[in-house]
This record gives sequence, C-alpha cells and structure tokens, in this order.
Amino acid sequence: MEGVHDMGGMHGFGAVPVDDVQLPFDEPWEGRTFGLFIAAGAAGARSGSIRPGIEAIAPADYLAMGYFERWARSLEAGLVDAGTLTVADIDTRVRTPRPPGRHAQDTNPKMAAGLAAALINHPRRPSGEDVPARFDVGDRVTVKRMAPEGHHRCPRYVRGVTGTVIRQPGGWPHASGDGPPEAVYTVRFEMGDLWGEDAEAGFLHLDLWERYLA
Amino acid sequence: MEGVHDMGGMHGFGAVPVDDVQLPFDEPWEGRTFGLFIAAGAAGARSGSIRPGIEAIAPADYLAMGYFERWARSLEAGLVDAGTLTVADIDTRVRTPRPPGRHAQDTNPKMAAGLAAALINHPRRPSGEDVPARFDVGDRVTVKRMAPEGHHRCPRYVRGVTGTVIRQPGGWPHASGDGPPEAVYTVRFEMGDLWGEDAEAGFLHLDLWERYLA
Amino acid sequence: MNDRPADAPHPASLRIEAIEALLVERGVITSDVVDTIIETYEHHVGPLNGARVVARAWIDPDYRARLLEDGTGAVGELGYGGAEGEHLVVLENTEAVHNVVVCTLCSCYPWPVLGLPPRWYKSAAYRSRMVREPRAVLAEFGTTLPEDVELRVWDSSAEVRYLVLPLAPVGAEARSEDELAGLVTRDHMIGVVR
Amino acid sequence: MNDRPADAPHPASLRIEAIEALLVERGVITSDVVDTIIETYEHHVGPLNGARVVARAWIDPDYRARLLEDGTGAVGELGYGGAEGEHLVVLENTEAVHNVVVCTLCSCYPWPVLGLPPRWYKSAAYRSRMVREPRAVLAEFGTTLPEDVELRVWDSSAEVRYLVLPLAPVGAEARSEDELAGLVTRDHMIGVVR
Repeated sequence: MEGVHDMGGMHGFGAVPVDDVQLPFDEPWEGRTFGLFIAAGAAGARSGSIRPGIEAIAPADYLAMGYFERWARSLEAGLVDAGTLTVADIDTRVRTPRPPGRHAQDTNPKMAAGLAAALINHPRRPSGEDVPARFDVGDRVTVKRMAPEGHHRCPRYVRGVTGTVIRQPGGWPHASGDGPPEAVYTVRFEMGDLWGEDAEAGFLHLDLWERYLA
Repeated sequence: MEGVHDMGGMHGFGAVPVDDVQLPFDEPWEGRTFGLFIAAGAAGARSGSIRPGIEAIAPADYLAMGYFERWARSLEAGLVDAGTLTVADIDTRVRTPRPPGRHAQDTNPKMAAGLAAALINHPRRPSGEDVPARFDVGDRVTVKRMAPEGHHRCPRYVRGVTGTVIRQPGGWPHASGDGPPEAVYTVRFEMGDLWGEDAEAGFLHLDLWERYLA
Repeated sequence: MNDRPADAPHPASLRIEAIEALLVERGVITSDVVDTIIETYEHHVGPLNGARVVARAWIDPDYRARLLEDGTGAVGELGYGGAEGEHLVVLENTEAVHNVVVCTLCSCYPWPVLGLPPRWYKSAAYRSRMVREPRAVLAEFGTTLPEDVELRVWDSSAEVRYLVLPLAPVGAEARSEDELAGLVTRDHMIGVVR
Repeated sequence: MNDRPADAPHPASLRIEAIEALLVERGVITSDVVDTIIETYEHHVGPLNGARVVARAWIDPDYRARLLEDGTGAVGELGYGGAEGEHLVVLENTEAVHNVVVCTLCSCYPWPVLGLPPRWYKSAAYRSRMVREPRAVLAEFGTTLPEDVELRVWDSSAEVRYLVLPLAPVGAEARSEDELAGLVTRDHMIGVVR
C-alpha cells in the first residue's frame, strides 16, 4: 500500500533526534511488546507479520505513535486475527487490571532456551535463493509506476526513475508473501535522478523485487 | 515542501465520508475561524497566507486535525508572526476565559459591508495574466524531479511523468509568492502513466507552473 | 479524532474564542465584521449560484458558449464572482465525457458558484483517492459511470477553479430557468454525481 | 506525543500488560519466554558483535575479503547470525567512499551484529531525510564529509541487511583485536559517523 510509512524524501519531521542511548528499550513495556510479539509468533498464537500490521494503522495514529506502540498495535491485530484474543478481552482486562491468574507461575525453560537459540542461530548460507533473473548486473532498469494495495517494498520516491543493477543478491518470496522466490536486485540511483537539480551529490541504493522493474 | 498534505494517490484513509450536509460550518467556532481569518487579513493583522501556514503544521497533527482546526492553527501562526498576538497572550486567555472587554460592543459596519462586497466582487476579466510561455498547447511536457522546501503546488504523484498541455490559462506569481507572473499550463496525463498497468481508464488534469516542467 | 465528550467544547473552539476576544479588545477587528463574513457564506454564496449558471447555460446556447469560453466572465454576467473564483474554467459533461473535480493538496473550490466545500471534499479519503481510483470513489456516491464514458479528473490545486456543467435533462429547453436551477445540486457541479 | 504526566503509565503499557496477562492465563505463553527474548537483545546481541567483526576485518585481510564477499558467512564464523541477519551485505568505507544505512519504510536493521535499532534510526526525521539530504543529516551527527568523498546511501527496506565496515585507524595492524573492537561504535557501523 501507499501509506504514510513510506517517508523517504518528505519534509516536516524536523531534525534527527540524535542521542547516545544504547539500550534497545526506553521503558519496560517496550521490551514486553517485543518479547510478546516473538513469543506469540513462536507459539502460533498470532497471524500476520509485523510490517503489514503496522501499515494498517490509521495514518494519523501511525505518525503520532512511537515505534513500539506500532509493534503493540500490530501484535494485538495479529492476536485478534488469529482468534487468540478479542478486542473486548483486552479492553476488559485494561479496565480491571489484576495480576495474571492461572498459569502465572508457569515457566517453559525449554521454549525460552529454544527461542533464544533460534533468534541468534546463524545460517549456513545467505537466505537469498538462486532464481532466474531477467536483469543482469550493469543493466539499466526503470522502476514501474504502480499503486498496489497490498504490502510491498517499493518506495514512492523511486517510481519512474532509472538506475543501474549493481548486485543480484538472490530471490525471496515477494513481501506480500505470495508465490515462489522472485529475483531481487540492488539498484543504484543517482541522487539527481531522484531529487532533481538541487540534489546533493551521491548515490542511493535500494533492493527491488523484479516485479517492480522494467 | 513535500508534506503529508500532498495526499494524491495514498491509501489508508478509508471510504469517503459522504454526507448531504449543505451548511459550510459544522460548529460555530468553525465559522468564527473562517471569519476571523479573513477579517484579520483585511485588517493587516496577520502575515502569511493560508496554505503555507497549514503545511507548517507537524505531520501527525495535520492528519489528526479537522479542516478548520488547520485554519485556526494557520490563523494563530499568522497573528503571532505579524506581532499582533503572542502565544502566551492566547494561552493565558484560554486558561482564564472572560468576555471581551474594551471595544466589545464596537461595530464597524463600513468594514463589514466593504469586506462582504469585496469577497463577492466579480472581476472584469480572469486573473491569469498574459505572460511569455515556453510551451504551446499540444506540447508534451515532463514534470521535473524536485524536492523543494518552500511552498509549491506540484504534487508528488506527477513527478517524472509526461503529459500534454491542453490549455495555457495565463500567468500567476508562483505559489511561493516570489517573482513576476509565470506561465501556468493545464496538463493532461493518462491515468496509466500515473498509476501503472492496473490504473483505471481516464485522464488526470493538473495546473502546473512552468518551472515544474521540462 | 477527539475523545472529548459530546457536550465538551472542541479545544480549537476555546482557542478561537480567546483569539477573537483579544483581537476585539485591542481594537484590531470588530465582531460584526466576522459575523458578516460568516453570513455571506452561510446565506448568500452557495451552490444555488452555480445552479443558476448551469440552468442559464442549458437554455441559452450563446450563454453556454460564453461560459465554456470564459467562465469568469460568463459567471460574472449573472453577478457572481470574487474570492476563489478569480479564474473559473467550466468543464462540459457530454454523453461521452464526464468531469470530476478534486484538490489533492488542500481543498481548492470555486467559492462564488458553490460556496465553501462540503466536509467530504475536504476529507483525506476524497483527496487521496479521487485522482487514483475515481470510478471507485464515484461508486461511493452512487454514481456508476458506463465504461465507454471518458473520465476526466481535475486536480485543482493551483490558481484555476473548476465548475462542472452537467448534462441537461431531456426537454430542458421547455422548462423555466428557475425550475432547471432547482434540479442542479452541488454534487452535480463537482462531478461526483452525473 | 503524549500529554500524560511523567509518572503516568503509557497507555500502550497498560494494554500490553493486559495482553501478557491474558496470554499467560490461557496457557498460550509463559512470561519467562518473554523475559529471555528481552534479555537476549538487552545483554547478548548488540553492537559489540559488529565491533568484533570489524576488528577482525581490520587485522585479517583474508577475513576482510570473505566478509565483503559473503557477509552472512563471515559474520557466522564469529558465531553471529540469526533474525534480521539472514542475508548480510557488508559495505566497505574507503578514503574515497562513505556508506550510510537507513530504512525509509520501517526500521530494517542488522540485529545479529548491531542489536535493535536506536531511537533516532526509527525516527521519521531520519527515515525521511537520509535518502534526500544525507550530508545535512550526517552534519547533525557531527560528521562532515569532504566533498570529494562519494556518498552511498543504502535504503535497506527489503531482505538484505547492511553493515558498514569503517575505515581502519592508522596502525591498526599493530593493535589487538579487543582494543580495536573497543574503538568501533554502533554509529560507525550504521555510517552516521565516519
């Protein structure tokens, strides 16, 4: 979809809020959100993946929310969609908070250890698969005009722009989740071709599925 | 600027909230906002124009606000920028509301009548001025790539797209307010050239200043 | 967007009230001027103006020709014009062509002939979608356009303001101008209804 | 974004607490699993992993060559890998070239070597501006890039994750791997610092 999450090139967001914070979570609930998202996925208790769930957030809300608020919203949507919880369940529990009851003291060290291991399990080879590719390194390719409703990874700022293929890292199923692995290309664009005559000098690189290119 | 106000083509905003309301203001304060904006302009009490003031609203706020809330924000910014009021003046008055004091009973029937007449005063001729024009009706023109920080009227969805000039209504100073009148062209684009192979059939027309075109 | 209770004032309402009070106290403006501006657009300038223009065009071929040639001038003949109507272009619907108007960047609208824009015209949904999927949007207004009718969308975001001249009803020449004007709605002249 | 007092819980916090309680009660998950995931990214997976990769590359030319050829494999040699690092590409800074990474569409980031992304990497300002005015953004990090250095921005929004291999300090070969790793920061490996 063409959503507000596609921010490349926009004005109005001010200076970068540079800080030197090294910890991943500012508040404990952010860590819980992250951990629950992964644990619920491993337990088969939620459907969907993180990005489409986040992009489904209403545009004004998306912009007003922090990063882990969006994760929390995506997690909730996935749990509800899978039938694990209902919005009413959660609403009720928020209004009448109490500590977890049954199973509150349960632990599952085997699952915890397994999941921790899986998260940092290094693969034998890179994930890109060997697939047929229409374009070669060095080819000039133009990003198609499009306005897909489904989840995609083709930012608006490259539409209609021509660049050069500099790498073909492999094939992956398209971001929308459908179909077999499809060739992805790393394409180099000149900044001036993206932003016009006042652009800074330099190059912009983007990984694009074959379906986006002509 | 490239802001969230530039909505053409985006997803995520749902169905059109069709209604049959014929009155221009839903709540009295909306009418006051509109009237104050015009009256303050006529009194020379605010600077700026409506659109840049609205586009300066932070993106998340812009999307969360209603139409006349944006006008209210733009009005306030213009009054503050002109030195007529300070934000502190307004904040204080909001916290301690009381009816207007001095001059509350004043009227200015002459200004009211004059302004009402000016608002509906029909011009002798269309406002477009006769200016030199680089392109002729029938010419194919391509919208330049750009990312201007200032106020402009060139939506992102036509960048890099080629269309045909169908009219040259005249010249106006560019939207940013600078310089002499500059030719404006009404350009016709094919929907497929804007949105790709899945586009609906039809044509999209847009008035574009000469500086946007090549 | 607001979680306030139904009877609580909108926060912007309090702020605008404060601004008006301050401007009045300081002698910058008087409230009757504001009243008059509101009254102008609540009672005097609205779609009835446009409807009269359309009705005249339906019964008077010479006027129609002038209207399509110079919208500003022909609308002015009927006494209409002013703010946001400084350069009007009239778009002619035919059996083969349908026109519809939007402003993606804000909500530009031909005030002198239609008044201030309706709520939905100002909505993000209308602004974002009308340029990309106009037939789908028209369907939400109950308007189904035959496939063979050419659809022309006008994104009026610069200086020109657009008014759609709808198809005349059958037998228009035999009806009075007032009667015809009564048939023309705002939605016809924006183009969301055919 | 929130007007809540400093000591009030974030609304999302209450909601997440309710969700966890419900999932635990219903036997869907146990809280120790959540604890372990948090601990993994708070204590075990972070920029120190990437720093060790960089330090090794600085002192071992063969490793450097493997790293640039197959990032995933070479990082795996040091025991790092996993979620969001399934296909790593390492970008080599040189005297003539500087690389910097962003994700405009969300906040894609090479977790196994850098941990979870910093707050500013996830900000709308960084995401919107790094692809359009990278030198201006670098300046906000205190990084002024000579005009003759070629700037390469990588918008890592699909499947590949990118790690910047910074320029080695003078005399790197004479220093220990641990000492060198201590010089490498997260910001070097994103490319906002040179």
